[in-house]
Amino acid sequence: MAEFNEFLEMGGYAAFVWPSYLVSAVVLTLLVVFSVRRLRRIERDLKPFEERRQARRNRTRSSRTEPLNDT
Amino acid sequence: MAIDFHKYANPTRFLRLASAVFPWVTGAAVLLLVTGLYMGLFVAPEDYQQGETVRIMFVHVPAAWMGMSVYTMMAVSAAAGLIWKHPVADLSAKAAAPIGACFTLLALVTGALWGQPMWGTYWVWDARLTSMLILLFLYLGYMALWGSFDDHSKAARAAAILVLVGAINIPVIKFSVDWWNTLHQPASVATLDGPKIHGSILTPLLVMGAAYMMLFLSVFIIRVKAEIMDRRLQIMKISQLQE
Amino acid sequence: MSLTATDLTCIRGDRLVFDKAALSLSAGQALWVKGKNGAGKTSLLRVVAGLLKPARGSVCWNGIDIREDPDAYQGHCHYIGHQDALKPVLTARENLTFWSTYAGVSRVAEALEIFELSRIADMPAGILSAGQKKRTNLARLVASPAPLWILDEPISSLDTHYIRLFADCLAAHLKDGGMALFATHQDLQVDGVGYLDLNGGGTRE
Amino acid sequence: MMAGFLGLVRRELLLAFRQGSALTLTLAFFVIAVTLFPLGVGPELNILQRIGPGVLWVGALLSCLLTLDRMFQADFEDGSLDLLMIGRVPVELVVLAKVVSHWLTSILPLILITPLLAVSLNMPFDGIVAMEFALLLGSPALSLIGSVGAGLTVGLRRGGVLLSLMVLPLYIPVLIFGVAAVEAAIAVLPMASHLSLLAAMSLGALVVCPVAAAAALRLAVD
Repeated sequence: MAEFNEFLEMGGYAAFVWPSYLVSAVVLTLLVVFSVRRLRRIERDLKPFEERRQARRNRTRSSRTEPLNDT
Repeated sequence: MAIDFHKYANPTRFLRLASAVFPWVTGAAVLLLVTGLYMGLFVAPEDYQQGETVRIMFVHVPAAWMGMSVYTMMAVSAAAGLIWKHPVADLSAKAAAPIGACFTLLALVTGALWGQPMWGTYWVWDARLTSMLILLFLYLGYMALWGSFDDHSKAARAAAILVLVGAINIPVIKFSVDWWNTLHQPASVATLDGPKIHGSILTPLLVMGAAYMMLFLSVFIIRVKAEIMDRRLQIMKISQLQE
Repeated sequence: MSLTATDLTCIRGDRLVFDKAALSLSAGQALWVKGKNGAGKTSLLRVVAGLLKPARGSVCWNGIDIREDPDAYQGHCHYIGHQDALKPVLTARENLTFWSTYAGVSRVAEALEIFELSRIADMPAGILSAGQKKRTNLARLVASPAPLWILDEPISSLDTHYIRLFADCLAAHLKDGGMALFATHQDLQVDGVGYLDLNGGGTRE
Repeated sequence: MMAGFLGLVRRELLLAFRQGSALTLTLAFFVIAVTLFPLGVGPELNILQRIGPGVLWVGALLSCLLTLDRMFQADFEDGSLDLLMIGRVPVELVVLAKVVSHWLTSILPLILITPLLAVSLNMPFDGIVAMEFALLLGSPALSLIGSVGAGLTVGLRRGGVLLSLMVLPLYIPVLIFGVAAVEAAIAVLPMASHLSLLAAMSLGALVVCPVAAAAALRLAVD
C-alpha cells in the first residue's frame, strides 16, 4: 500500500503532475464527446431529407427502367 | 431546373475511405495512449534534476507538437482548397481547427503546470509558451472568421486566405519571439527544453506523440464527416426551399 | 468587339440562382435582361461584369475568357449598380472627375451638360435627391467612353423626361458601335434591342 | 494606370481631409491611450522611461487598428468597390493605393506626435530619434497586414472585432523589433539590425499583402 501512496505523491509534485494529466484527459474527452454529438445531431437532422430523397428516387426508378447511378 | 449539385458537395470517395480507416485509427489511438501512459507514469525513471515533474512532459510536448502540425496541415489543405477547389480540403481545415486549438490550449496549461515547480510562477514569458499563446490566437481568429460568414463557400476562401497569411507569418513570429526571449532572458532560468532527453524518457514521449497523432486523426475523421453531412443538410434544406 | 457568355450557372450561398444562361453581343447591339424578381438578373449582370464568379460556364470578351485574362477586359465596361458609387462629401463634379480620370479619358463638362446636372454640379453629392444621384451616376457613362455598358435598373428613381433622355443616350451609344446589357422593369423603347428571358434561360432576338 | 492610382490616393486624402474626424480620431485615441499609462502605472519617471517604448508602440498599433476596418468598408457600402474592382487599375494596386492613403492619414500623424508623448514618458533624445525611425520603417507593415484583415472583414457584421483578433497576432514581430530598436538606442547599443529587420518586414508585407488583400476583396464583391 505504501508504494501506491508514494506513487501518488509523485515525489512531492503531485499537485502538478496529476492536474496536468487530468486537464489533458478532460479536454480531450470533451473534444471527442462534442464532436461525436455534433455528428449524431447532423445525421439525425439529415434523416428526414434522406428518406424523402430515397422515396422520390424509388418513385422515379419504378417509372423508369435504366439504372440510376448514385453519385 | 435544380441541378443535382450534390456532386459538388458530396465527396463519397472521402467518406468511404474515412469510415474504412476510422476503426483502425481509433484502436491505435487507445492502444498507444494506454502504453504511453503506462510507460510514462510507471516505467520511466524520475529525472535527477526535475524529479517527477518531468512526467508532465509526456502530455505537454505531444500537445505542443500537435498544435503546430495541425496548423501546418490546415495551411496545406487551405492551399489545396484554393488551388484545386476541392470541397473536402476546405472542410478538413475547418474540421481540424478546433482540435488544433485544444492541443495548443493543453500545451499552454500543462506548460504552466510544469513551469510552476521550476520557476515558482504559473506563467513565465518563455519563448515557446509565448509562441504557443500566439498560435492559440491564430486558431481563435481562424474559427471566429468561419463563424462570421453565412455563405459557406465565401467563408471557406476567406478562412483559407487567413490561414495562409498566418502560416507565412509563423516563422517570423517564432523568430522574433525566440529572439525577444533571449533579449530579456532572466539569468538562471532553465528553458522548457530541460535535460538532454535520453532513451528511457524519449520512448514514452514518442509513444505519446503517436497516440496524440492517432487521437487527432480519429477526432478529425468524425469532424470532417460531420462537416460534410452538414453541407449536404444545408444544400438539401435550400433545394427543398426552391422546389 | 464581342461579348459572349455560354452555359452560365450561378450559385449564391448554396442557392442555384440561374442555370445555362447564354448570351452574345456585338458592336451596336443591346440586350434587355428580363425575369421576375429573384430570377438572378443582378447576378447575371455582375457575372458578365466580372464581379461574380460563375459556378460553371464562362464569359468571353473578344473570345478571351475574362477570368483567364482580366486585363484585356478590365476598364472596357461601365457597371451601373443599385448603389450610386458617389462619395457624399465630394461634389458631383468631383465624383465624376475622379471616376473619369480613373478610367483614363475625362469629358466631365459634356457629361454634366447631357444629364442637365450643371446647376447642381458643385453641391456635395450627399444632399442630392435620389434622381439627381442616379443621373450623376449615369453621367459616368458619358464622362469616359467605354464600349460595353452593364446597367442594373438604370432608370429607377428617374422621371419620364430623364428616362427619355437616357434612352436617347443609349441609342447614341449603340449607334456609335457600343454594346449594352441592361435589366429594367420599364421598356426603354430603344429600337434594335434583343431580350434575354432569364426564366426560360434562352435568348430571343 | 498610374494616373488612376494617384487619382485614387488623392481622392482618399481629399475624403480624409473633408471628413476631418478620421484624422483627429486616431490622434486623439493615441494620445489618450498613451496618457492612461502614467495614470495607471504611477508617475515615477524611471518606471515610465523603462516602459516608454513599449507603451508608445502598443499605442501606435492599437490606433492604427481603429481606422483599418473603414479602409474598404466605406467603398463597399456605397458601391465604389465594385467599380474599383473592374476598373483599369489592377486590384493589387487599388489595395496599395488604399494602404498608402491609410498610412498617410492614420499613421503619419501618429509618427509626428510621438516625440511629444515620448517626452512625457521621459524618453531620452536618441530614444525618440530611434522611435521615429522604427515607426517609419515598421509602420508600412502595419498598414499592409491590416489591409488583408480589412479585406477579409468587408461586409461582415462586427467585422472590427474580428479584424483585431486576426491582425494583432501578426503585428507582434513589428512590435518586438520596434521596441528593441528604441531600447537599444537608449542603452547606446547598435540598433541597425533591428531597423533593418523592421524594414525587411515591411518589404515582405509589401510583396504578400496586396495579393492576399486583393483575393479577399474579390471574395467580398462575389
